Amino acid sequence: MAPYTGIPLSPAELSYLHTSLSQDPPIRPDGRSPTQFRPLVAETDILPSTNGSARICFPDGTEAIVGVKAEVEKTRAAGQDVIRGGEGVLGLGRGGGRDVDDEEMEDGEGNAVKSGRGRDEWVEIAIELPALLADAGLKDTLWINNRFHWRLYIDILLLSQPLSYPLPLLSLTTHLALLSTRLPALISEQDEDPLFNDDWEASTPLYPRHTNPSSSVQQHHIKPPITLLVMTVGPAILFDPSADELAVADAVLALSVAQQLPTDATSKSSDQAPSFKLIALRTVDPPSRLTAGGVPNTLNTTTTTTTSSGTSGTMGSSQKKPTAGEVLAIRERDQGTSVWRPPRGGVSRAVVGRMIKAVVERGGVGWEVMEGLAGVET
Amino acid sequence: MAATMVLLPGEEIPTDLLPKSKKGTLTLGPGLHHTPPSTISATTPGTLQVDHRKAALWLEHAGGRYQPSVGDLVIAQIHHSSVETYSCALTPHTSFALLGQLAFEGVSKKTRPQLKAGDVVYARVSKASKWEDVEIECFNSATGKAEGMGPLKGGMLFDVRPAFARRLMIGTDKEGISKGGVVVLEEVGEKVKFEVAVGRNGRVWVDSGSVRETVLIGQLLRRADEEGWGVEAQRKAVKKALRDV
Amino acid sequence: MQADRRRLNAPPGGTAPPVFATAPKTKLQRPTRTREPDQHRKLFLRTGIVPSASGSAYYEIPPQQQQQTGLLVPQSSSLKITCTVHGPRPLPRNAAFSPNLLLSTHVKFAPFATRNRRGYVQNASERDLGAHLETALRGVVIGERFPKSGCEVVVTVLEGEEDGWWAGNAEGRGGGWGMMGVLAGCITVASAALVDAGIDCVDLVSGGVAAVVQAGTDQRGDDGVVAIDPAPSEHDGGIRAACVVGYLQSRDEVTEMWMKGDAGMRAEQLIDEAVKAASLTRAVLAEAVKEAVEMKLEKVEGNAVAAASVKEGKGKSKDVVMTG
Amino acid sequence: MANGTAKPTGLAFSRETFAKLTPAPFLQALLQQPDPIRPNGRSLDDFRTPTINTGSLSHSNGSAVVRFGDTAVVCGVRAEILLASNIPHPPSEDIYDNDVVERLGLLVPNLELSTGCSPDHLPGNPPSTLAQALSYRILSLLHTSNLIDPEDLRIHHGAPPTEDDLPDEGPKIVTKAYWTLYIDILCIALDGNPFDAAWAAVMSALQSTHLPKAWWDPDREMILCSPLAAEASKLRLRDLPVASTFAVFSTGSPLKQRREAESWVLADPDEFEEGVCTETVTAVVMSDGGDVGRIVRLEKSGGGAIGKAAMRRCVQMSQQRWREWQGVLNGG
Amino acid sequence: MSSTSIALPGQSLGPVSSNNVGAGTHIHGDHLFASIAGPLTTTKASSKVPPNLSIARPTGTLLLPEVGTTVLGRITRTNPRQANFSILALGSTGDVVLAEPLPAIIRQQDIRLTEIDKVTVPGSFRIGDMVRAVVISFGDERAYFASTARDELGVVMAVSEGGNRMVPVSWREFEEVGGTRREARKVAKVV
Amino acid sequence: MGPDILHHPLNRADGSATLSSNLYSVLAAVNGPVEVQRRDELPEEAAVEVNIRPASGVGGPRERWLETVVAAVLRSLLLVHMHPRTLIQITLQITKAPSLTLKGAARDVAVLPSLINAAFLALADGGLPLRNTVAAVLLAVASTGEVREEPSEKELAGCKSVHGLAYDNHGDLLLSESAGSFDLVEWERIADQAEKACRAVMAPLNEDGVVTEGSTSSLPWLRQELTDKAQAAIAWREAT
Repeated sequence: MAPYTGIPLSPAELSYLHTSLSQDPPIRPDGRSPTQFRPLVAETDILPSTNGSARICFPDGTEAIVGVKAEVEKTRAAGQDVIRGGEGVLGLGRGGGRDVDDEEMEDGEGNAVKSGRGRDEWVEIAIELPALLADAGLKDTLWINNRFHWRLYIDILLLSQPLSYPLPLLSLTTHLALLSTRLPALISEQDEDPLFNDDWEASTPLYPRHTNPSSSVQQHHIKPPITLLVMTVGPAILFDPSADELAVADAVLALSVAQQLPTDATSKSSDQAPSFKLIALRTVDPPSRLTAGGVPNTLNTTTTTTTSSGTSGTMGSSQKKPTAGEVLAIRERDQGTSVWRPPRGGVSRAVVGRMIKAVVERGGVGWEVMEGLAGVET
Repeated sequence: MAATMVLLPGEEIPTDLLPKSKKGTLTLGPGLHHTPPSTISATTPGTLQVDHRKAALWLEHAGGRYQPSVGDLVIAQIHHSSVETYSCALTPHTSFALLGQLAFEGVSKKTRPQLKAGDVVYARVSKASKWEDVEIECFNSATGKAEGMGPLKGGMLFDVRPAFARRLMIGTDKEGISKGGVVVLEEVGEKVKFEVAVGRNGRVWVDSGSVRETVLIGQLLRRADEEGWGVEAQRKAVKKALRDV
Repeated sequence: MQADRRRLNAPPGGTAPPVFATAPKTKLQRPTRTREPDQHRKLFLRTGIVPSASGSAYYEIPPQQQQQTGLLVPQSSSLKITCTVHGPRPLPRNAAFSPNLLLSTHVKFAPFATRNRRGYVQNASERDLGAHLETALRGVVIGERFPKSGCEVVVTVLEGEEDGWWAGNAEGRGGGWGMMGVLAGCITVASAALVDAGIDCVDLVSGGVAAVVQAGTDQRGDDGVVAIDPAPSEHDGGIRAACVVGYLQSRDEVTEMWMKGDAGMRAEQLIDEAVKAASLTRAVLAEAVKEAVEMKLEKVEGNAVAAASVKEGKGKSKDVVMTG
Repeated sequence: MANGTAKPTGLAFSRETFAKLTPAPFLQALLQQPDPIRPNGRSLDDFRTPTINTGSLSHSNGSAVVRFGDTAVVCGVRAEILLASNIPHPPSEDIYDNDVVERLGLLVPNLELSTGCSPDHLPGNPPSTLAQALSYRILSLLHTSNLIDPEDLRIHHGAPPTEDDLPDEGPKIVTKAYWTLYIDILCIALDGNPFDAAWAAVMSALQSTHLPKAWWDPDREMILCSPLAAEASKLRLRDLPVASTFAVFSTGSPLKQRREAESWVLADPDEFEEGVCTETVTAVVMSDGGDVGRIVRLEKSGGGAIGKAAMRRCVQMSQQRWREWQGVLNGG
Repeated sequence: MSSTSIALPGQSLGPVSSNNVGAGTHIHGDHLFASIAGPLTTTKASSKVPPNLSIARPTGTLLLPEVGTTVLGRITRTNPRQANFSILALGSTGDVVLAEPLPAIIRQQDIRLTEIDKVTVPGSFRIGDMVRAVVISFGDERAYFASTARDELGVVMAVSEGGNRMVPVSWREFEEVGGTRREARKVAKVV
Repeated sequence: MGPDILHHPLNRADGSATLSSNLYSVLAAVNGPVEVQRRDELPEEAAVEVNIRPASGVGGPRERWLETVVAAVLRSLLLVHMHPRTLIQITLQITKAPSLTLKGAARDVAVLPSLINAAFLALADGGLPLRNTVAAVLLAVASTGEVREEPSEKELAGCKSVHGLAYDNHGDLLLSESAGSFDLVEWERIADQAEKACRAVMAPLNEDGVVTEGSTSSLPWLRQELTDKAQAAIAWREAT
């Protein structure tokens, strides 16, 4: 990521923001609660020519559009029949196509194991969203028959300059778009060339809205995963941080969560809040590390940087200055207590644990967000 | 004129050709390079020219980019202005020459001319060192007089080869015949009234009230240069051109 | 792929990597993990390998002792990474004023680093590795001590971990598990190079990786074991989840954490194991750095004593007549 | 740290400082001594002793790591298959055999400098002019020296006779595909004279290159290879050219008389020396059947200090070095 | 010397209360920690002042000049207002050699202490001169600001237009060795 | 004989020339001294930049290599100290190249003399300060062992070794690029012949323009060209 510069806040402002956010409960500039998201504008099915689409606009002006397009594609199976003979052809080098041929060896005999037939390359996504592909269920629903599969094109468009880390916005929008995606119903038999019902009403959603226990295995009730941005300041954990808040973050995490598949099909997972699992996590370099530190009062008389060609040029004044060693000592002893100092070091494991918990726990933020998005009118 | 001597780069000037001077100092013009103690060699192919009176010698060479030297009269175009100076272009793609905001006749902080980008001035090279930017002025800093220099209003600029510009500037002998072998201006002058300023940097500024004539004069100069017209050819061309004015 | 004007290009016809046929009688032996789950592979680290750089280091996990298969294709992959640090140096002319050291990282695989021949220009995953590494290092350097200067951290992966066994089946492949092992290596080697360059850091950051690996081939029922420093090719059951950390032991903090996959209820344990791995690497890191410092000191002494041999070119130093 | 006789300016600089502030006078001072010793402690004719180890890269068909003092180069050779049917304008059958390799572009060397090997070559920008020039010199030298027998790169197939063939003639051999060698050279550390090191690395890597047994599979209509090392064949090199580079330090200046100029020829220059030398000579010597060492390539530009006599010395040193190297390379 | 203990970044050096922070160290919480790898040196502690702990880099101490550092560099360009130069080494005898030159500026008013109005840049420096100067501020986004307004500061080595080495003959002039040609400079007083 | 030369074909460039030998035609354009980009700026010298455009297609590594060689020669030829912190830019457009594809290095070496000669003429036309006059020749050693000066396309294709050398008017060897298979003795013979040839093309003329020294095989075309040009430039003086 390019170094995040141009933070409009002065050391004094940063220092103030940091202290107020470190309060318990933290005082956020816009008065939100730590777990509260900023109101966002969301709509789906905005692109008629796609199988599914969505648009989300954050209050800070960042906006994204996602379009999902599905196409039927012949499953590449070069030399498959030969391979049946038991002698395998193994790829060395690029040619991912070759590699997957081995896959055909296992289920090529036509046994009805459904899972593991999906392939990563069936989903073409503009930006790598953590763990979207990890969800095996999605890939398997793309399987039509032994010879054909759906290819899913997910085009993600960030309409605005990213003010901060854009991944959450993109993932939420993608989530919505996938929820609204429908595939035409198949009417052809077995392995013949697929024929589809052109009646849009009959089409099946990629992700069924409400779960009915009777449905067969091929329909899975997992919603696409989402990625959330979480930051810490001192003791506080804040969700959906604004650009200003990020400028004083101690640490920032991007967490991706998905619904937990009910361990046993009979569980009443429908009436109670579904459990969530963490499927991806990464630290994000907080812009706070690039902010300018303040000058402790003890040093204020002599500023060490003169961009304006002031009188400090003459030797006389430079004599009064404290030696570099003294400056260092003063700055170190201050430790950013009296003036702002960009954070050092990382985040403690315990805090990470708390952040994860806050997201995945039943009825946690992850659940809130998904419910919120599920509520979006289509 | 004696049989001209042509030198190639790196060739030394035979000592017997060097002018004798009382002070023992020689003035080296363009195209020559001095290696101590007393070797003088050519840096470009050209014909050796010696001025025994001034104890000066140089190589005559037709082409090449203008190299400023102190005292040259040049036509400069303002590019932008900063606190104390204007930055002006003498030749394309070379670093700008500096013109003091107050380097004009009888101006003060308040009365100094307000020049904007694109304006043209007739100026004199006042400082030319390979180490610093060239400096020019629009008045003789010794006398403080403009001596014909200053902003050029209206008119048009025409590019010619620096060598041709020099010929234009050599002036005329007592019979009023151009020494540079360029008679275009004189010829035209008999029919049309116009103002002209020639810069050593290969720029000629022409202004006769009408655009048509101005362009015509410019074209004549250009072609005289590029097509290497002799005096007669020039006269013919001028007559032909003026016929339909 | 269109021709690159600045490089010598492949023949117009385009080439394909060789495709191997498993000879009838040879049985492909998949490498298996012989060490304990909490045991790290032996690793080699040395600093100061590129004298013209401010700091540099070389990191290697040698290939595991492998049974002679007589195959051309390597059974177990190894890890070879070099890193150079250039800086603190003046910022590029176009750059704006920065009150801190502007750290920039660049990770690139050599074309021959992996089974699939790599391109010459950075691809998305390499750029992402760079971003991860940058996050890991930014937290550890004391930037405000080098105002308006930059620091380039350049990592070249000569040999990279595979995502799975080259001949393995679907589960072992993809998922980019190899990348996580590489990142752990990058963090450690870059940390060594930074210290070698003498840039102020709050701690020695070291990289560590752990994974939830499937014991057997069948997915269902067992929730696998957590193993540190996994070599993807060794886990035929495949890897369910993995986590990399950049760990500051003396502060018990992480500057970088990257977790992928379904760790289920084991997320926390996975992190702890990754941290354990990082602590193990730190020991090696500290050793290498200390060694380097001692060697430098000896050299400095050597020069001071000026008794250095002519071979080092110091001998004549007294005779040099200065001509300003 | 003061050393050297104090100057009127009262300057007393350490060696390193002196070298940094005024490189040329520093070098001149050292070279003007009765028996010149270069800043790096070598004498004028000293080459750095190379260390070579091969086959260390597991994903390459052949590889080598070569160190010349503080210049280190890694070279990996990767073999891929070019199907004859994919060649746009197949060369005519009668093409002079040795030209096949060049005409089809079966050798693809690329040298990478932007590995952070020195502060002047940081990544993020396309290959520098230097990198491109080096890559091309290596390619051109590979072709000129006819190192590789095209036969080694051909993948043949005995096509079964078809009815339009004359009955009596057996299966005719056709070239179904060619091996293409991607020769990637990474400069890991740079302290001058990258060419000699890179070339040595290429030689060693090619020497250690093994190509798998490959055949045309008519059913799958593709080339298949055997993974067995036993069946793989070693690439044969016809010769072992050795490159020797020299730099010339000259005090000549247009401000001084030509006769005043002094110059010294420095074998295998390092980064510092290259910085103050403009003129260079590279001689590439190979056996070409004989045992004297014939010249296959001779390059000199950047000045006029080296005349016939100096050139003779350079070539003779190169031939000497070539003899020594036969051992090193064959051993390595 | 080899007996000195070597500290590594992150190594605790004891509580802040009883130790003074020195070069190459930093404070985290209430403890002093090492921030570079190198030999640890402790100054004598007195009754009132706690010992000062500092760590030296095995190669030279500084990586970048600080305000007040004496530097050596070469003039790269001049104009009426200022002279640009590249800092090549730190310390009055340049003991710390920099890997890459740092851009610096000597403004016209910082060339000399006296007669600032009379001093001209071309009359003080010429491109190629080797100067000794002292850093007076971190300067603008690009260049450090340096000054030669002290006797021992100024041009220490110069080459004449004729390409010959020169030696100082006065506080304002250099002269060609074995020649008569003189050129004006801000001469660094011989120390 | 000697190549066909056209002086100052381009009016916009400070200096230009086209040179056509039996193998190659090159259009050379020179601009300078002009403003230099900050990163290429040399405090005490002019930077020399050479751009080479192949007869067909865009340039690649081969052209970059040719550029470095030509630039090295020109840098040693130009008085770069006279224009510090400026740029001298030379563009060489190859307009004609042998039709029959020559083998690698032969093709590389063969083009160099034409490039050098064309560049020199353009620099001279542009009046840029030159230290010396330079001339370059191409020699080929046939399989029979005999040496061919300015060989034909066919001779080049079949030869054992190719040599491009450049000498200045002081007899200094500024360029020597050889490829093929040869030994020291052969090269020295080549060098001698090349020096003779180079001196010949710049040999002084006497009144009736007959060569006074050098091989009879080549007339002093270089001096002839430059002399005629210089005299033409002052024609107007005689006219007045």
